[in-house]
Parts: sequence; structure tokens; C-alpha cells
Amino acid sequence: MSNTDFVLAIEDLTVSFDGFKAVDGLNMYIDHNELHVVIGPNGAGKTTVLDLICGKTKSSSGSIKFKNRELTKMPEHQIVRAGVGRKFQTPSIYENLTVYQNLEVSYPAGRSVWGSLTFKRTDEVIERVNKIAAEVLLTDLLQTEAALLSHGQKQWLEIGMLLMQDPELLMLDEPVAGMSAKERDQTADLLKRICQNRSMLVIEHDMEFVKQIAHKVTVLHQGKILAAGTMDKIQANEKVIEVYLGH
Amino acid sequence: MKALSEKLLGGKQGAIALAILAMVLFVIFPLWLDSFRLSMLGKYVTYAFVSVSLVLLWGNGGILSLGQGIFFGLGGYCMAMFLKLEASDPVSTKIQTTPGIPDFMDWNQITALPWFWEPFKSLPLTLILILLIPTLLAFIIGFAMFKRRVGGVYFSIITQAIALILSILIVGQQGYTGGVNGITDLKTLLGWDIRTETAKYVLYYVNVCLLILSIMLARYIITSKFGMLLLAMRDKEERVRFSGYDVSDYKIFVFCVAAMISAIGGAMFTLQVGFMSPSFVGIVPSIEMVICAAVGGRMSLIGAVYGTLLVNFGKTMFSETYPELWLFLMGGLFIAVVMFFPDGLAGVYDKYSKNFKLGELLAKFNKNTVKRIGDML
Amino acid sequence: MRESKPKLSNKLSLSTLIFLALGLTLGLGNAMAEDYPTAKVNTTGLAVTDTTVTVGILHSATGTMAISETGSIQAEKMAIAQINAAGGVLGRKIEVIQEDGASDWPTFAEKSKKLLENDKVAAVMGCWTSASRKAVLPVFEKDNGLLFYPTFYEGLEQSKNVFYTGQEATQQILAGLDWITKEKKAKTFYLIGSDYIWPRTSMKIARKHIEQYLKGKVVGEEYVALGDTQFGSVINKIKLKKPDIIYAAVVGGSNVAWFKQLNAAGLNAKKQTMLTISVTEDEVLGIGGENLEGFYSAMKYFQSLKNPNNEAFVAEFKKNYGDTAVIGDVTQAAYLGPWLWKAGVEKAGSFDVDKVVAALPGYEFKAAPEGYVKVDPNHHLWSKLRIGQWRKDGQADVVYESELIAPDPFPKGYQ
Amino acid sequence: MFGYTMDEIGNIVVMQGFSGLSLFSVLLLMALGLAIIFGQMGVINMAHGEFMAVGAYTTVLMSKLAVKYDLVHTYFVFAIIAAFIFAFVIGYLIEFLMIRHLYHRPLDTLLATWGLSLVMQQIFRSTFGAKEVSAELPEWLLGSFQPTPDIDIPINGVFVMGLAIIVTASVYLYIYRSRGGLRIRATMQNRTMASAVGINTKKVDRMTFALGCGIAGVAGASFTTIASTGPTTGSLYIVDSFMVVVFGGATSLIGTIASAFSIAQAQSILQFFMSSSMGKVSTLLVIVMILMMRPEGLFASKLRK
Repeated sequence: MSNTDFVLAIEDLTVSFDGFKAVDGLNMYIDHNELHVVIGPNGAGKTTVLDLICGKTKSSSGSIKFKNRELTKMPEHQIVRAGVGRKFQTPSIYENLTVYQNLEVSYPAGRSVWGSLTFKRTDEVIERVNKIAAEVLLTDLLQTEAALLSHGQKQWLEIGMLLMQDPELLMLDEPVAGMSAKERDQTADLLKRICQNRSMLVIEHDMEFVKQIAHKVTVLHQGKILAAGTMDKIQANEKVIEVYLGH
Repeated sequence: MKALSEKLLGGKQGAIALAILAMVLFVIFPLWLDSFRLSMLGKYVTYAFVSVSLVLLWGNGGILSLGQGIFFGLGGYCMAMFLKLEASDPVSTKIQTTPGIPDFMDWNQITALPWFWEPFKSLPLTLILILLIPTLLAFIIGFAMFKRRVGGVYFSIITQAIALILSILIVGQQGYTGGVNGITDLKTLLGWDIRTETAKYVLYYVNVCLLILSIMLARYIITSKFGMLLLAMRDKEERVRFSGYDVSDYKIFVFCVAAMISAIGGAMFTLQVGFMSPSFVGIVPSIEMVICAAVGGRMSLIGAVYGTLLVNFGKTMFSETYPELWLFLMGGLFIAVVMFFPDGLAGVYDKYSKNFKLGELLAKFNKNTVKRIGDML
Repeated sequence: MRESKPKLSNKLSLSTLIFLALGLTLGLGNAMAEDYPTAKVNTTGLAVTDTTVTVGILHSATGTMAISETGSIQAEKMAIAQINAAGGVLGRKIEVIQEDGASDWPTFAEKSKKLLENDKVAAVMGCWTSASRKAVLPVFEKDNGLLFYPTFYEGLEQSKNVFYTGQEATQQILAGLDWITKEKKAKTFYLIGSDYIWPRTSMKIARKHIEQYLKGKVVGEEYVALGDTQFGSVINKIKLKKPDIIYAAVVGGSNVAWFKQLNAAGLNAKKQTMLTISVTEDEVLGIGGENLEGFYSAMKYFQSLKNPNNEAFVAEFKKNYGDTAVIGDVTQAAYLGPWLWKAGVEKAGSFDVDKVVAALPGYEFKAAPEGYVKVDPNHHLWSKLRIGQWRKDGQADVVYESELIAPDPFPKGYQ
Repeated sequence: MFGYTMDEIGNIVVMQGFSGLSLFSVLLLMALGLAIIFGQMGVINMAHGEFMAVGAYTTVLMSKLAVKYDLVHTYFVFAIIAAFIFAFVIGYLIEFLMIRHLYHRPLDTLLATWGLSLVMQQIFRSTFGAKEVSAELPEWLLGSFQPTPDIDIPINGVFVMGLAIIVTASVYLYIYRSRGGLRIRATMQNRTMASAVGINTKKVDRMTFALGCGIAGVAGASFTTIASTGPTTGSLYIVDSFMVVVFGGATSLIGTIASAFSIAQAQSILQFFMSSSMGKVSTLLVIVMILMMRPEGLFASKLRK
């Protein structure tokens, strides 16, 4: 079943660090327009899964197919260009650049050395930056140095930077960690909005937030899938309650 | 066209600073320095090429090369090889066992010109090789290291080791390279005597022109999207990589450009000073060049040029009057700059200029700098 | 084989004696400034006034070469002070402008240009390494300056604008090899030097001489990188080849490591004969007398030379620079510079470089600490070669002294 | 074989083996202090060579005193201890005045410590003169030891080797088997966590840096038996030291030992069969090439980031 209609198909994925299997024989599928949340206790291998998909960590065995293209052998930037975007756990933005520049740098043109040297700031670019800025609620802060943003705004900026690339699969690592309740709700709205026409893979701890957004949930435990399904099903699963929700 | 000129000059502010620098180097110094001090200045200007390359590479790209002397030296050696061949015509070398080859080869029992010297019989070919050889070496080093993500201090240490290797090699292979003495006694460029007073002036102006062009090239790179990416990479390399950029390509490219700019400086050095020796290839000169860039301001192309001139004038002046104190001063200056003024002179200037009108202060600052140098001499 | 001059009583003040001797040879009492109007003795715009003449000293006071060049600066300054005390040159006091080459060759070129073009000095005493000399040479030739260069060096150079007061390679090498071959009935030689031009050229000459004239055999030739301090493998190679003689020209920090490790490997003078051309009294301080004891050096000068000139020179040097000061070969050669220049100027009756250059060849300097030297038309000096055997206290016993050797910077048959 | 008897070849193999080991101990001593400072703290100390020179000059001074009070026979042991203390104290001060302000800027520590090395060189020059000096060595450190009449084992080599073993063992025991070492490792692995459990991380930094400098001092002291002491002596060692540490994989003590061993053997053998300077160049070249292919060095483990 290597040829699928899924956006992302992970099969028998394993990675070990000096003998320790952080991800062990993982199988996971993500559909078009699906917002998939991965939960699990610390050390379950959630972030490692994202690392493996985006190429930051190389797998020991198994396959990751994105629209039927094998990702495990591709270099990181090719994976991104194929349409996979990834947000890091701590906001990873360019603090010395303005919000505008942060977004513009992420615009998917002029990605080669020569391209970047001859890149021109066309109306199209400006328009797109403005549109995305509005989407992530940063229109008023376009000329602000990114270092001066609040924690929540930094998270949004990074999401905005990913949206600039218009990825088909967007992966977010704990997007609401450290946010206020209001910011969290705004983020939930944001994610629901941007989930149109793309699939998303989100790691989150905040169960309230997960309930708000998730179409499907996978529970990881010690590098293996403990359970998968809708939020309601997961919440009823006894194994899950035992290792995770119960505490 | 407007956008292009903007990028080359760096906007209004950059254009003014560049114009002032050009003014200082083209008009003020030549009018006011005697020919001896001017040819000394010419030598420092050749070092400024390396500083400019370091602003690009280190200030903006965060890549600290402790081996820029390699490229400066290679550029210089290429030029020197051409001039040496011209100086070693069969008539003026007739007392040698093998006339027509450089004197040091003859002393080392080499009886025919080695193959890698052949291309340096032609000036156009030499000029191409001055740019090509250092760039190619930078490409090889850069490709090997950046593709494997060697960065930070590892890159610095490895470039330093390469500088050491190259200088031992040049010293050891004296039959082919002139050894520790270097390639000396260079006289003419296509029959034009480079040692005369007029030649010194002409070379000085060519030198300054090339420096300004290099600054403009560097400026273009810094102000383009490429430059923004360099800064982005320096801060968050992962983020850039996961925004779909092949980070290593950018680093290789900027390393190559930096090598090429340094090589131009080296070639001009040979022309102005009249020889080239391995003492410009090794570790110490490479690090001194970093000092110059740091003092001027690692983020400022113009600042780095002033920094280079100041440090070197200071070095000359101090070693003339207080030779004992020079190393204390140099070491102390370096510690102070790194610890308290990481953005160097340019950083200090920026800090104070915000309270004043920019143009006026720029002019004042430059005048002061000129005056300070004047007082020192 | 001692100095041939008759020994005079030591009761006389030695420095007085040397001035007397100089006074006699040069007839310096006659040189009054009035007899030599400035306009006449200086037609090329040098820094000469009615009462003074300016010369430059250009050595490294800082940087890695300062170690070696300090002695030269001291000797040159002392000679100039002595000349001034005895009435100066053509009745004019010598003033000195000292520049620091900072162990950096372009700095040497730059500073020599300053001395010649800005300061218009009448002569420059300076340079130590060949690299620095090569760097300043074009400047001296273009500006028609006059350089007195003190170091023993590889030869292969002869410039109108330079007088070489040290030995060129053949003067230092050939007689020494002849002597040691005969003395030790040596057949096999191991050549080792630092990896740069002087040792390489010297070894080339040595090899030719050994193979063609002495009918010996070179069993190994080795060059170590400048500054390298690890000799384990090299010493083992020597042990395997068991040469009769090690012929060495290792310099700088490597030199210290070389001797220390050689001794530690059991190759001391009792077991192994070594002749070096790169150890003077200056180097001994760093190497340590105990590591050198019994080995030979070939130089034209040793501090322990017994002759009145030298005794006066050593006494004066110690008076100026302290009792612990040592004088090596180059220091003595540097001391000759100002005296030779003075002699040239007085013989020419002019400070003009061309006239001095024309006058100097053929001049015999009998008051030299090393004994007698003569200026050859090729601008090098005729001098003797001495072999010194090192003692534990850091001084050498002179065990051999050659006849006067003519300088031959471009030796036929050795190239 | 090649005109030599089997005996001769056997002897040379023994002595050559020893000189390889001897070079190994020299490189190990050089690199050990640096391995602690760079490997554990990530600080590039370009003045490392100058700290070695501090040790060497201390030994020279001690030898002068020893000559005066007729203690030449025994002073060397004390000189080594004094060298450690001196270099340790200076390192402690330097950390306090300079390094601690630069922990978040590793490239800048490299530059600042280079400045420091210039200043230290000039201090040596102003204090001890530009000329090279040598320490009066006790008789028992001179000459060679002869197991057979044709084999000479240099005593200073044996001494350096013994010292290298003692220092390495002490460092190993300290870092991996003592409370102090535990604190160092804890701090270096997770600073916040370490300070949360009550470790004074600033003090740990200072002690670690000073310890590295102290070991450099010991290395410098022991090198007076085999090489020279001058103002610029330190700069001769710096590239070699860094190569050993980086090649060994920076963070692992075993890596440093293995790297010193392989570099020493390679260089020693190459220098035997090639000319000395070409042997050195080839060794460096091979290291650089290997590092380009395996930047993490010989002994870096695959870590989960």
C-alpha cells in the first residue's frame, strides 16, 4: 500500500540513538485538509516524529511519503520546497529583522543563490506579505523589529512565515505553549482558518486546545502509537487514560 | 536602474558615507600625505579589501574565517609570479645557469619553468587566475565544510590550520615558490616600471577604485535578499533551512566572494609593495586582519576600512615610537573592542549619531578621523 | 693556532688602546669639519650638516626576530658612540635614526624607504634575515642608498648598494668541512637544517663540497619546518645512518629542541661529532651549555677570541650592556658596519654614496674584533673561519683558525 | 634488508616506537587543558599556548632559585606544582575579568583570547627578555636510558610520558569520579538544571577554566626538558593543540587521547619516511581532510538533540 491518496503516509518508521529507539515502527496517515494532533507524555517521541518528517533527523528505517514522494532521503530544503512547513517549539524567527522582512524572507521565490541576489520586491510580494500579516494579526507591527514582539506574537509570526510558503502540510510544535487564554483562542481560530486547503500536523499538550481544533488525534507513548482516532474516542481509551490523561 | 544604484550605494546614508570615504582616499590623503606615507597608505588599503570581505563573511554571515590570509596571499602570489617572470627575462638573468627562469629557481637547481608557472606568462590569464584560484580554493573548502555543516569555531580552526599548511608548503617548496623570502625584486608590469613615483600614485588610485568597487559589490550583496538571508542564517540557521533554502549554497557563495575580494587586495599589495612573501599567508596576518575589521566594525563596510587604516597607522606609529607598547596596545585594543564595542568604531558612531543630524555628524566624524590620523603622523 | 698579532700588555686600558689603534690606522685626527665643507662632501642631498651626519639603524626591535637582532642594534650603536667619541666622521657627529622592522618584511621595505627618502640618511646599518634584506634591496637600489648587512647568509647576491659584513655561505662552509673531515677522518655526513633558503643553500654547497672535493658521502639530508620542536623521528633516522659528522643549520626555537632532544637520545658530543653553522653565543643561552658541550660551531667570530681588539671590544660591550651580555658572530659583524662606512667616507672624502661605494673596496680594517678584514670588490669581506668547541659555560674554545678566505657569493661549481 | 642488519632495524623500530609514544604524550599534555576548556565549556582559548609559557617561565624562575640554593637535584617536582598553581591562578583571574562576559559569544572568546595572547607575549618579553631562556635541568633528567647498548631511550621523554599519564589519570578521576567533576559535567550539560539543584555554576565555570589553564602550565613546565622557552613559544603549540582536541571530537576525554595517539603515530612515522617538514604538512593535511568529512571528530556520539 505504498501508493496512497494520503498527503502524508508514515510506515514502519524507526529511529534509534545509540540503541535507544525514540520512534519505533510508527505508522501514521494524514488526509487532505485534515488537522491531526499528536499528543503524548514527555519523551514519547512527538518532536522526533516532526524532525524525521522534515528531515532534521534521519530515520534508521521505514518510509515517509508525502504525496507519494519519499522524504527520508531528501535534504531539508527540498522537503520544504515539496510543500512541508514546520514550526519549532520555541519561536524561531529572525530577531534582528523587522516583521515585514521576516515574512518577505520566507516568500518562496528567489530561493537559489542567484535568485536571491536578483530578487525584486514586486507588488505581488508586498501584497502577499500584507495579506499574511493580516491573517496572523500583525498588520500594525510590520515595521517593528521582531525581537520586540510578545511571545504569542512571535509564535504567530512564525506561523505567518510558514504561510508565506503556502505549504500543503503544515507542522506545528506546541503552537500555544506560553500563550494567554485569549491568545490561545485567537490561535485556535487562526489554525481553523488556515486549515482550508492544507493538512496540518500539530503537537500539543493543552487538552482544551486540542479539543477545539483536532479532527483526529494520535497518542504516542515510548515511540509507539498507543491509540488513534477522534478526540472523543481517545478520551475514552483506557490505556490512554492510564499513561497520560489520567494524571 | 534606480533600484540598482540604491543597492550599490546603500541608500542615501550609505551613499554619503561612501562619498566621504572616496573623498578622503582620493583627494584628502593624496594632497596631504607625502609620497612615502601615501604608499604606506596604499598598502593598508590593500588590507582593507580583506576587512571588507570579513564584514561580508563574518559580520553578516557569522562565518569567522581565520584563513583570509590564504586568499590574500594566493592573489598576491599570482600577481607576483607574473611580475617575476617579466623580471626574469633571459637578458637580465644571463649569469644564471638557466637564464630566463626566476633567480630562486636557478639557485634550487631547477632548469625549466615548472608547468604551473606557464600561465603566468600572460597578463590576461594572470588576472583571471588571480580571481579564479582563490575562489576555486574557497569553493572546495567551503563545499567540503558547509555541505557537512561544519560551522562556528570548527570552521575557524580548520581555516586556521589550512593557513598554516599553506605557509609551511610555500616555505618548504622554495624552488617553486621562493620560500621564506617570497617572490622579490619585482620591477615592471608590461614594461611599465612599478617602482617609480608616478607608478605609485597610479597604483594607489587603481587600488582605491577597486576598493570602492568591492565595497559596492559587498553592499549590493548585503542589501539584496541574499544579505537578508545571511543575517537570518547567522541568527537562526535552522529556520532558514526549514524555509526551503539550501543554507550551504549561500555560505559557499559568500565565502567565495570574500575570497575573491581578498585576492584582489593581495594582487594590489604585490603591485604596490613590490614583493610577496609567505608571511602574509599564515595565521598571524589572518587574525590581524580580523582585528582590523573588528575595530572598524564587523557590520559596517565603511567602518571596517577606517578601522583597517587606523589600526595599521597606529601600528606603524607605535612601533616607531614605543615598540615595547605596541603588542600591549594591539592586544588590549582587541580585548576592549570585543568585550565592550562588539560593533567597533561604526557601532560607537551609530550610537552617538542618533542624537545629531546624520549628514553633519558624518562629515564631522570623518574630518575628526582624518585629523586624528594627521596628528598621529 | 692563535691570533697572529703580538699580545700587548693588559694593563693599558683596552678601550683606549683600540681608539689609539684606530686613530693611527685612519688618521682621524686630521678630519676636521672645516676641511670638508658640506656643499662639497654632500652633493646628493643627504642629511649632512656642518656638524652632523645622520645614519639609520633598521632592525627588528619587536616580533619574533627581535631575539636575534637586539645584539646587532647594540653593537651598531656602540660603534657609533665610539666613532663620535673619537671625533666623528669628517668632523661630523653621527646622529642615529632607529627604525623598527618589527620582524615584518614589508615594514622593513617601508622603513627603509622612510630612512632613505624622508630622512635622507647617509647609510643604513640593518636587516638580519635574508627575507628582510630581499625586501629592502629594491628600495636601496632605486634610491641609491647604502646598506651594511651583518648576518652570515647564503650568498647569491651582490648589490652595488649593499656591503655584506657577515660571511657568505662558502666562507663559512668550505674551510670548516675541510678541517672537520681531516680532524675526524670523516667519511659520512648527515645534513640537517631548518626549511628555508639559507640552510638549503648552505647544504647544497656543503653536499657538493663533500661529494666532489672531500670524496665523502652524504647519507641523509633533512629539513625541519621552522618552529617545529619534535625531533624524535629525525634523530632515529640519524641513528640508523650513523654518520661520522652531523652538519647542522637549525635555527630559532627548533634549535633549542634539536640539541635538547639529541642529547636526551644519547647523541652527545662523546658519541657523535657535530659541526653547526647556526649556533653563536646568543643561541647558547636558550639551548643551555650542557646540551652543547663538545659540539663544534663554524663562525668567523667567537667572543672568546684572544686578541687585543677583541678584548677591548668585549670589555666595552659589557660596560655598555652589562656583564651577562654575550656577543655572537653577527653582533661582531654588525659592529664592523659603522667603522667600515666611516672608513669609506674618509677615504672618499665625501658622504656621497657613489663615492663611498667606489672607495671602500680594497680597504683593510685591522682593528676589527675578529682580527683583520678586507673589503672585496664584490662588497663582501675577506675574513677567517674559526671552529669553536662549546664549553659548558656557554663560551667556545677556538680550536681552528683558517687563512683569510676570499668571499665568493656566486661560487662556481657549487650551484 | 636495505643494507641494515636485522638488529639495527629492530633497534630503530624500538626507538621509533618510543618517539611516537613520546610525541603522543607531548600532544596529550598540550591538548588536555584545552580539551577541558573547549570540550566542557565550549570556550576557545587562543591563549592556551601562553598559559603553557607561564608554566615554562615558572620552571625557569624556579631553576634560577634552585641554582642559588643548591637544590637543582630536587626542584623540578616543585617547579611543576608551582607552574600549575601559577597558571591556575592566572586562569582564574582571566575567567573572572574576561571570559565570563563572553560565554554566549564563542567566536568572540576566540578573538578576545587572541588579544590576551598578544598581551601575555609582550609581558613575557618585557619581563624575561626577548631571548630564549633555558631551565637548569637536574642530572637525572638528562641523557638516556639504555636497555641494550644500541638502544637509547631519552629520559626526558620518559619523564614527559609519565607526567602525561599522571595528569590524564588525575583529570579522568577528577571529572568522572569526583563530586567536583560531577558538578562540572552537570553544569556543562544543563546549566539551568544544575543551578536549580544548588550548584554555583559561575564558580564551576571559573574552576574549570582555571583547571584547564593549570594543566597547560604543567605541560609548559614539562616541555622545558625537551624544547625552548621564549616569549612566542606558546604560539608554536596552539594549532597542534586545537587539532588534537577537534580531531578527538572535543567533548570526549577518550577522544582526545585517541586523537593525540593517532596524530602522534602518523606524524612520527611520516617524518621518519619523508622529510620532516613534509611529514608535518602531510599529517596536518590528512587531519583537515578527515575533519572535513567527519566534522564531529573521531569520538562524538550521535546525540538526540
